[in-house]
Amino acid sequence: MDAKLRLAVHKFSSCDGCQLAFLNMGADLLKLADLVDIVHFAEAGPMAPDATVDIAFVEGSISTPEDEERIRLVRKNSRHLVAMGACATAGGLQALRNRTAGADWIAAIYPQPEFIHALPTSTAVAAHVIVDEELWGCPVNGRQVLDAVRGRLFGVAPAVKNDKVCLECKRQQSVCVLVAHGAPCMGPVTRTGCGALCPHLQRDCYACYGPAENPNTRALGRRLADLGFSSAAIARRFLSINSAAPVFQDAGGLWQKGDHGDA
Amino acid sequence: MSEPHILREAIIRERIQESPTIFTLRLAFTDPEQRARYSFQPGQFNMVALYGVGQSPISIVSDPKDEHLLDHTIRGLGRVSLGLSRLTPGERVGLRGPYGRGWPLVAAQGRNIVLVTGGLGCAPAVSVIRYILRRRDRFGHLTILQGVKHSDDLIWRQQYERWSKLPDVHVGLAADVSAPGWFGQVGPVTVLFDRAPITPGSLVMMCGPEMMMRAVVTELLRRGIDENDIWLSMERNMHCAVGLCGHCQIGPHFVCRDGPVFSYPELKALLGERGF
Amino acid sequence: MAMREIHLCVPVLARVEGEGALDLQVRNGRIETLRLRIFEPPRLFEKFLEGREYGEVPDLVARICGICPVAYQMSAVQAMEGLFGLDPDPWVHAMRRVFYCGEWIQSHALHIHWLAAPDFLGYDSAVDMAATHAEVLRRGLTLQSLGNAIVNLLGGRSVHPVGVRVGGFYAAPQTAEVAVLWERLVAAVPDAEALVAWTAALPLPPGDQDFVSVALRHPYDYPMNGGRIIASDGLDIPISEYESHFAEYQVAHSTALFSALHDRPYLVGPLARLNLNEDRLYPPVRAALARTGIPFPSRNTFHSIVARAVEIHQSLLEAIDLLTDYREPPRPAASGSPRAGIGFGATEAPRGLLWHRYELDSAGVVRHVRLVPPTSQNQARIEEDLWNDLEALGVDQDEDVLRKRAEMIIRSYDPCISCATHFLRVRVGQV
Amino acid sequence: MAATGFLLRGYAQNLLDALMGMGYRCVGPQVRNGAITYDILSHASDLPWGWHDDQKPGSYRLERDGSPWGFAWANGPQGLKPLLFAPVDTLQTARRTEDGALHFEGATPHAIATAVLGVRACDLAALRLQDQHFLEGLVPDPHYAARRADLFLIAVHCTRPAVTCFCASTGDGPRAEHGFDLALGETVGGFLVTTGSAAGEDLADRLPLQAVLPKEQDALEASIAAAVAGQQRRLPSRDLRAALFAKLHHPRWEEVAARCLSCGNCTAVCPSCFCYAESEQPALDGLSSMHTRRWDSCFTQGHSAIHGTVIRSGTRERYRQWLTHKLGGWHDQYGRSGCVGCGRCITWCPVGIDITEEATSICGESHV
Ligand SMILES: Cc1cc2nc3c(=O)[nH]c(=O)nc-3n(C[C@H](O)[C@H](O)[C@H](O)COP(=O)(O)OP(=O)(O)OC[C@H]3O[C@@H](n4cnc5c(N)ncnc54)[C@H](O)[C@@H]3O)c2cc1C
Ligand code: SF4
Ligand code: SF4
Ligand code: SF4
Repeated sequence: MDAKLRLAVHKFSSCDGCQLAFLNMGADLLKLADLVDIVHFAEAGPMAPDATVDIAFVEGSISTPEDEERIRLVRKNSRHLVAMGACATAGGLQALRNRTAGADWIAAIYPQPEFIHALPTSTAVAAHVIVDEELWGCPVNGRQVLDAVRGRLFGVAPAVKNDKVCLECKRQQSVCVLVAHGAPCMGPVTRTGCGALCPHLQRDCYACYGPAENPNTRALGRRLADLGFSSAAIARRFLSINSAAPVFQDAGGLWQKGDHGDA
Repeated sequence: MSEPHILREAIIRERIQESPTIFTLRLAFTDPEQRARYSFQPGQFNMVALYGVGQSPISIVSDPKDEHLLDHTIRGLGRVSLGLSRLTPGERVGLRGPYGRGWPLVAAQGRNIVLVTGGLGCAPAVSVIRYILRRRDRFGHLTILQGVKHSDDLIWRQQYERWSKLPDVHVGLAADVSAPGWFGQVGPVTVLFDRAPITPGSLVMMCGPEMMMRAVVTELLRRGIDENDIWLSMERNMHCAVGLCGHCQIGPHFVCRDGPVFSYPELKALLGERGF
Repeated sequence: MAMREIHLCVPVLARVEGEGALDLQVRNGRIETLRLRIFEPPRLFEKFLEGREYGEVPDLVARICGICPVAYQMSAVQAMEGLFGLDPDPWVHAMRRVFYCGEWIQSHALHIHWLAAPDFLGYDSAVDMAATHAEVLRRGLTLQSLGNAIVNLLGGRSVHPVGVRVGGFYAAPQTAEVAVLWERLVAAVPDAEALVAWTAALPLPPGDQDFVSVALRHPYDYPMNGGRIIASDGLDIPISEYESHFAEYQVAHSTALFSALHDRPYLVGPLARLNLNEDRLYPPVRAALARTGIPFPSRNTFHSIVARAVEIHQSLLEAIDLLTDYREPPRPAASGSPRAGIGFGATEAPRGLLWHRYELDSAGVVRHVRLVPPTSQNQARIEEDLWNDLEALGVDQDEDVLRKRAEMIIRSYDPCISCATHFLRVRVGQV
Repeated sequence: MAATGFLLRGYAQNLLDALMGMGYRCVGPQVRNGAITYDILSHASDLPWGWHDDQKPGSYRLERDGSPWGFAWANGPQGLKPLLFAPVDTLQTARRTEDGALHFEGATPHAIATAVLGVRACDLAALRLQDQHFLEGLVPDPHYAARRADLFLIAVHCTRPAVTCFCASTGDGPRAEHGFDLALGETVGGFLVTTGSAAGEDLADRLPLQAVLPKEQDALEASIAAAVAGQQRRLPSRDLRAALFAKLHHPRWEEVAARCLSCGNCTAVCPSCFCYAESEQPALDGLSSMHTRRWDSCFTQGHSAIHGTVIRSGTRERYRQWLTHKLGGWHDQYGRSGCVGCGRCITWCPVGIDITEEATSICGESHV
């Protein structure tokens, strides 16, 4: 029998919610601990931040000079690096500071900003090192994490999951909240994976899984404008959890300028 | 009711590395009854399943007479095919098939046959070559023209050499880019046409990249081949292989059910049309 | 006694949520410096919230903390509704308590089993305990997953749930799903009761310190999402007066602000809640607690783990109670319109008092936010506890012993560094 | 078609009781989350009495008008499709034993005999198409077949089509002509009942039917005629195959692609669309794996991915695939157009793209 795969979970700037995809998986977590060697996962106990591993899950965005160095080390020590969650794949909600002068904010907020060592931006892991697999979502769920681990155990490439939330919404036979209620649903431009939770609860998707493939942000923005939403409100739909994902960043930027995208 | 999706277990009897990325799996159903029941026509394909990962349509390259062994020559490209490339003899896969309409072997009887293939497009054609060579008296002259992007991509080099020495067989090899020592011609596969006995009345079978096939068809028509005598093997994304899932359509055709081998007139309108 | 210098540095604390560190310097048998260092980079949430419409706030504040998103959502909607003069139906109030019970159960079960228990049983992690304590872990996982299931029922998922809106919920659960969950909850009651006894029987170190407990106090419920702020020193104020009594300050070693009540450190969280609200527990929970023989109020912070088990028991019974004879409401949320002004919200997150203040304009757009999470309130108290406890233990002990003890103390507070650092104030010291 | 009897509105529950007495689980229209959707139905009082729908491209609203009518609405977000071609369906499970051997097992569902109340003519036409696809092809689909086997269909003639409906132009409605066991025509006092099968006659025998008065029959005919006259949309022709394939480079494809979200809602709500994707869900321990199919759409990237390239990478190609298939390729495959004129793809398109308008623009006829 081959040696067990070695697994690490690293945390950067984040809310810890994606790590809970592990800690909330119940009996599967014990099974996982049986199948692989969890060598580093500070929140769960094992500590070996500098160990070399076969698969490293990285939660959080890169937002300090130390983070920049540490992520390079993690990359060097990991055969397969998985960026997990909106912070790691797109910089997270905290990347909203990238749009303004982040350093000024810190100065405005802290009486002694010199104590705070933070970069002016919060960026995705892929902006710093090569990423082998991305799990989008704020937060990712247990299914995504288990599939990633299972894929490594089988030794196969990650499956591509970039369809839109709408398709999953319809498979669940949820009534479209955009069409039936005029809600500003982001499902038509948002990546699948959550299980279309929001429309299932009869509310608009707010794009926490980031952009889907081939998204037509322009057409959706125009539709929201027809429904009576202001340019600023439409801009905020894009500039939220995944504001630094390029597609949303561009769309949000245009609407923020009041540009209706018709030019 | 039969369940068209149900896989059968097959064992890898042998694994042959054909080129750095291409390999052949020699498979046999483990259930003797299934083995006995199974028969196929050249040009048909199987769905080969990598346990827990997925299934891919792969042509059968063996001859139907090699009853107990089903050869599949695969290029390691994506999730399933790269995963398959790591399997070793003795390991198991899932298999279902055979599917689709194979080469027009009845129409081909007594005719001169021209096979034009490009890249790994040669896989579905190999089965028919073997078929013809084993039933030599039923067919006329056989011309085999194979083009590759780079001369290093050529697989089955010895086979081509062996075939080229047979009576009534002409083999031509071309590479867009060649390494030193290349014994074939340089250029697209159509550069082989001048030396090849391509005569009106021949039946042409081809497979390979669609742009290549389109160029070849134009050349064939120019040389007086009847369009009804041109047959092409097509590839599309496929999940069910039985005409249900909708992925493999080219216009009104389901490649899995109506093909993968089509006559040129069936495809004429859409061949090379981007998006179909 | 030999002269000894110790520099103890625990660069990353294991089994705490978020990343923090501890620096300890001892000279001549006395502690010279002791710092709970929180270096997790700030995420500047208060700034992002400015310019957002009130309706977006519940989804955004959830992201401050993956472990207690419900608490953030509940404090936020309370603040908005208070400002708008919106009083949702009893159904909404009941379901919010159910929702919150789910978070308490999942968060406490996670802390007890994954973070704290290995300390008392001599393991490095819960995974290592699996072989010898399989049954305990199974019970813990069952409770944790029940907590998640409760949050899922109303929120779709347990981390950053999507069901909450100002005024109530986006959708009401269907009677059939509630019935299924209800059965599971009832079946777990013996587990919760057994967990109380089990935590009390752990070899918890003794401890006796004088500290001030701070928690909410409700006229008849165990405190969760309503009530006044009280303290064991006699403080009793409405939540809107929080800023007149509690002050924050920045220290060089932490990206989270420290907090003090009348210039003193204080404790928030399960132990503080139980110390101040034992009389609000359900009778069967009080009885189970009495059977442990531990007297409350307690002056031993290691009793926090027992308090967590007690709160799991309480939350489970309360969720069962509130879901008995469940009926779908005519509307899952009350609607109202925004008003300019300042709204306050204070609820009891699993780790303690979570206080919010929002200043909105007349269109309901956020102008200003202040969020005070439990962990930053506990920071000063943790340092004080460490100082007292380690000196009592004797700093001439082996470094390893000191380190283990220090980590154990820190963990018993269940600090959540993610929360702590997402807290930022704009005008420090001007309260 | 003359009705065989009249059922007073007050006896609607008898209809359900009779069906349940015949061993069926009843499924019928009900108001849920702002739309009329099909769900298990035991009480006739749960039918959408007094509700009507207001549909527009990209918009659907329900209104209560206090009328006694139960079926004075056009259609909801789904037809019969999800009942038979399940949105998510496990086809097979695989197990791997320690010696590496693989064991495969089918997962054909045990379907429950179901009666569906309120089926519209367009949905019956779509059912016919789905039957052709799933049952009459190379191999019948056992999952669809199992659910189709014990299906009892109670149709209702449409008397209040939506603005988006155009079944008259496709020849599929608004009157339910065939394919049902029983058909109801709603008028002021109740329902005119027509039987369409032996099972339907059996049901009719169990109902407290009264004789049909000529004026009731006339009223029904008049309202069906009005429903035909009231339809505002139409396709330029019932066979656009040649016209569409001749216009593969029409600039309109580009133009519609700028508006289209490529979200797949049109294909998901279309009662005849049949594409699905298969995938594996291996268990964490690797000892077993489920093989599942899910509704797919020609608007996804995966639909046309091959050898690491995507044949239809842009929305222009995807929309063109949909339209040329639906209105063109189906003629070769199933002998008619794939569109039954239900208008769902118009209403439920989040940006309100209108198939009749696009087809008309591309095929070069003025939009009527
Ligand atoms: C009739 C036919 C015969 C073929 N014969 C051969 C052959 O002999 N040798 C060979 O190397 N290749 C052959 N191919 C191509 C081969 O099937 C695809 O390249 C292969 O499926 C891609 O699989 P993957 O592992 O690379 O991709 P993945 O992305 O891992 O495929 C995953 C799944 O997607 C579907 N899928 C994705 N791409 C394709 C695709 N191009 N075709 C079909 N399904 C797809 C399948 O359901 C598969 O399970 C043939 C294709 C067809 C249609
Ligand atoms: S509710 Fe949202 S996700 Fe669902 S179909 Fe409508 S737009 Fe798409
Ligand atoms: S529907 Fe949208 S916002 Fe809601 S959970 Fe899914 S991706 Fe996130
Ligand atoms: S194409 Fe549109 S109108 Fe036609 S049947 Fe499908 S959903 Fe209905």
